[in-house]
Amino acid sequence: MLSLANVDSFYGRSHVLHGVSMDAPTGEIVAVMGRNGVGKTTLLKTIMGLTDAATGAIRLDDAELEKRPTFERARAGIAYVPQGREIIPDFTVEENILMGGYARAGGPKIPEIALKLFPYLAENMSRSGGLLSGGQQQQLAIARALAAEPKVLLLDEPTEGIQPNIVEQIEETIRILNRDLGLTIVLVEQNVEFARAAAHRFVIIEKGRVIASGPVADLSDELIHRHMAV
Amino acid sequence: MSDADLNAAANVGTAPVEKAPPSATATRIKTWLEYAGYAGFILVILVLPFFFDEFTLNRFAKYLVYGMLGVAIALSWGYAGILNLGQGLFFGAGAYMIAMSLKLESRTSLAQGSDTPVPDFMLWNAEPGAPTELCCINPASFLWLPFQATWFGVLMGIVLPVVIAGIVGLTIFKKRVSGVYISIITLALVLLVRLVVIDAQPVTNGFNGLTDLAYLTVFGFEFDPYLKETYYLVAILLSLVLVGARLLVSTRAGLILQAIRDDQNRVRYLGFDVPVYQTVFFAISAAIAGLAGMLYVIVAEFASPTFMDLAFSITMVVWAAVGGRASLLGACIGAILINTIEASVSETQSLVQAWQVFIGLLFVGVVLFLPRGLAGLSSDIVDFVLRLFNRRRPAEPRPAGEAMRPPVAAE
Amino acid sequence: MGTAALTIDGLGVSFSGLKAVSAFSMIVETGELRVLLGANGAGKTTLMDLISGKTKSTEGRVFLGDTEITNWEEHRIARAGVGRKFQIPSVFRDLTVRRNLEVASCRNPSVFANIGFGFSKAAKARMDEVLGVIGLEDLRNEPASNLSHGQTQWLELGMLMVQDPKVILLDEPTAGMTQSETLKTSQIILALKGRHTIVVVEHDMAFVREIAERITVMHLGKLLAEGPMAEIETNPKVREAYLGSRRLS
Amino acid sequence: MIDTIFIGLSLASILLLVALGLSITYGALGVINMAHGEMVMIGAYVTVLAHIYLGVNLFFAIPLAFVVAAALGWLIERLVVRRLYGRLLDTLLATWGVAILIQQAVRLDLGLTFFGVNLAGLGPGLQNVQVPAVLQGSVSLLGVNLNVYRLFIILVTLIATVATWYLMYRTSIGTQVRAIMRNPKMAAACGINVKRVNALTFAYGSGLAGIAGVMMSGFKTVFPEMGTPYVVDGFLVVVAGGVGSLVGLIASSGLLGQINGVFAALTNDILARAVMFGTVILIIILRPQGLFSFRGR
Repeated sequence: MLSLANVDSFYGRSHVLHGVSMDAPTGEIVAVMGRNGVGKTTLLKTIMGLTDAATGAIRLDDAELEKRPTFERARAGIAYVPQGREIIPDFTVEENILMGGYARAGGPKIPEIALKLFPYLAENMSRSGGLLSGGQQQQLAIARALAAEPKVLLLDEPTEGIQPNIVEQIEETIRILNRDLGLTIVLVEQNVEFARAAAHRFVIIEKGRVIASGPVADLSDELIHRHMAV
Repeated sequence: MSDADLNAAANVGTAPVEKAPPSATATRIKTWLEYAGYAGFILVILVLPFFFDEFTLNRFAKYLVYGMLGVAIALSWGYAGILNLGQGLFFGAGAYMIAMSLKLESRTSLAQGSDTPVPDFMLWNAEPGAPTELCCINPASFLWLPFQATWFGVLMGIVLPVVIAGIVGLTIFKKRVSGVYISIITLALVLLVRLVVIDAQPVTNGFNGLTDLAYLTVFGFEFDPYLKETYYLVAILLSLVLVGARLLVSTRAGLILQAIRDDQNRVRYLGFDVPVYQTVFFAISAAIAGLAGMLYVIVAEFASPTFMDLAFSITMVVWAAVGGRASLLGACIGAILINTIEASVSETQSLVQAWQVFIGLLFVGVVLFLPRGLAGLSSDIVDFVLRLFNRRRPAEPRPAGEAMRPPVAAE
Repeated sequence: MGTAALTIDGLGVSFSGLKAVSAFSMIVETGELRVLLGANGAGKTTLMDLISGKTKSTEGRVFLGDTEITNWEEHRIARAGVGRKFQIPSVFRDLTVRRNLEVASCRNPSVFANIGFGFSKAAKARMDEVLGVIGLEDLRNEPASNLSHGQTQWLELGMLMVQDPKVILLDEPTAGMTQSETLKTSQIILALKGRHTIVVVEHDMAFVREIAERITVMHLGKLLAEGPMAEIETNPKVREAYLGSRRLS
Repeated sequence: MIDTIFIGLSLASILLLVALGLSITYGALGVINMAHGEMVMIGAYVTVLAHIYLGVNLFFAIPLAFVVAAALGWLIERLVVRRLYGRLLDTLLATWGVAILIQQAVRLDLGLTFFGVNLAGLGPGLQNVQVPAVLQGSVSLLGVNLNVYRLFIILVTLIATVATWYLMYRTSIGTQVRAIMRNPKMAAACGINVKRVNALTFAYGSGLAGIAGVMMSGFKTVFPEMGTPYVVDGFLVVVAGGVGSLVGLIASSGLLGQINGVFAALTNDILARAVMFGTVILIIILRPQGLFSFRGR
């Protein structure tokens, strides 16, 4: 289980997260929700150790991660698919995937599951990442994360800015990864329908604080309208 | 790429430390201390002639010239955020301009068998049977003609650096060339000019530079480098430059300049034409360096392409870094201090070598541990003392006061 | 209705084939406070970049009053009367709060005009007033780098006040703020209202309700809806763009 | 004509050999290593010392110089450069200080002169390296006499460039270096130990400078200050070529080498260098990203 207890996080002098506590039980999908700019991305970056400073406890199973550098967190089993994907445009598809594998115990290796999930990538291993469409890049970013053979997957708005037909595929992929591989997934998502359908638990963030959380069944329309809608 | 991110990532686990704001009284005390620093410095350099002989004063005059270079560097680096690695170009330009005039006034130039003075080296290098008139000894010798008037050389010593800086500045700042690329362009430029000067041997005397110069004569007074008056010339001009530069950075334009250093894009959205501001201050810094070059020729009696060596230009930057890159006075004192110590250890050969080791360690140490230099260190010490003092007394009301906090190191 | 302060006519730009903003038109009346809404990537910040000259447009035109300012250099647009606050607050970190305001209150942009000391009585009074409005009187001699995130945002708003442009563009002025900070920000913005024409990008709906008159909603670089708050709230297209599966084309 | 091109080619290969290591440290780490020239100097002294103390010739000095310079580079990274990542201009100043220290270490026989000890091969004086007989003289090709040592330099540069290309594009460590270059945060999030890779990268770049130094020792006098011009040339080549681009590096050293060669033939060496500097200034002003540059993120 990935758990955060009383985590504060900072960029320079700006204090972005305030006393955030949350749990992502093994094998579950946790949807992190809230409007733009409330700290959802910062939450994932904090778990990964990519903000300027953070206090509080971050644990994955028995490992205490809060003092460890980013690469050790990755090696401890957390993989990160950032907003905007951040694949490396002049790396080939293969290199992009292998890059994720430095967190894997045995070193980089193309993960079978990624090839099965994303046949396009399997057929275009030597293409430059930058030439891929938005949706394909998203698949690539997920494949890169899978190359680490992680326990936990952090996904930041995986369907943002992607063609509608691909959105469904990606949503299906997330379900498969959770159901078939038993991956724990922390998912930042604005699509309420999908969050309700796929997630086990939810967390709503506002102004850097967790203001509601629980099993997804408790995610009422009232909550959504108060904290997410126009 | 940003490796700052990496460092930041490595810092996870510590929360930022909050610092109590300085009281208005503290900032006012610091302002007065800064003024006292300027006044004290100027006083010290003006009273030195009462304690030292002419020979020592001549040496001090050179260090004061280096101090002036420190001011030029701090102005462009600390206040404008432009790290000019080619300051030697402006120093050299100033030096050569006045040296050309002084060369023509020297006795040897008169004794070349021509109606008008001609630089001796020009005839040594001339084709056999070439004319001995300055206009036509070689295809470029006519360039020397206007320097027959001393005022022209002196004027050009400022004008040439300003014109070069103006052209270079407008070109690179309009193109939004920034940061390290400015440093590389200025570095390449000074080396380029150095090579051209060396290569143009018939007009510049190449590697040997211009030696055997006359004293600068103003209204019949000869500035013999070993006269107290010459020392005063340098000391007074340095004082004026220092005070002038300090006043300049506290004008509105100086304030906008510092804003440009902090975030030039934000300044554009306030309606200021950033390249023009940068160019103007770049040119002012060049003018100061040009003036320093001229004074150096007056006290050292030569101009040489070594003024445009890479090592010299970088060394200047390091003087300023040691003194405090963002403090005009600090950079000035840093330059003087390092050169004074260097000269006093240069008596013995092995000490000179050890001194070089020390200089190397100093560069590394200052960058790693004292990025704001001696000025930053003294500012911190003052802060520390004031805080000790404050702790013993109850908190005071905080009326409005002008802060004169030296800006933090700029990249 | 008054006269148009800002007219945007068919504005568009694309980055490597992707249309970030396309054929976008909007008229903002003088003295109006317009809120710009839209999901991530809807093109709001790009639109502000286009208006303020940071990004050059490939189609369409921008007018400030009657003056066309399309694709001018940033400082000329600013001088013409467009002020901007960035999403990531950008102030001069090494300068004190007061000096930040001083930079913004230099009326004459020329270098040589600014080689002089001090500011007019009126300018000083205005700065003191603004310090009061943004609540940073006590911190006037602090370097801006020592301010909290919220204070930095207010300082930038204060700089806009002394800069006194005709049109103010605000990009997420409450991003990263606490509830009470947000409240104060809305008060500052309401204080600006009337004196200036304002365009705000914002996500905090409580804040938007507090300040909004007319709302423009962007989606995928295009205009989706425009109207008063009540109308926008019930607009089905807007609801879907925000909450639904975003399967609009 | 052909000999001018050949001279230009050999000048280009020297530039490339020096710039190769600099390009890696600047491109991958964002460090302007002003001590790079001193690494070249160290390489040259390794050749001198290897001959005196080990009795081996220039060929054996190549791997030795690589190891010595790399080890020194690693040390510099650990002690100085590591604390300065992200502060580009400060790396320039601090490594200038390091450069002075290295020069003094050689000049002062590693400090032993203070104890009255002098080591043969070190000290402030000039040293000369005896080039193996195989590399002396010239061969005739298409009626042109080509200096064998210059050919050897071209060959070594070729090998070093290919090896660097292979290392960067075909090995795991190279992938890590390139990943850090493009996106250090994402690289760390992918489990790459950025600090360790950075140290190795710096060491490799320094090692290449060491090899360059061995090559220089064969046709130039060896002395403690010999490195400074190399760091300047190398750096200008890197910037003109486009940071992080091996193709750009080859192109710019080729271009600048040929310009240098042609102008040296037309005028003299001094003006040729001046023209080269002028070309670099123009390139930076017109194309600040360099001749070639990888597409930004």
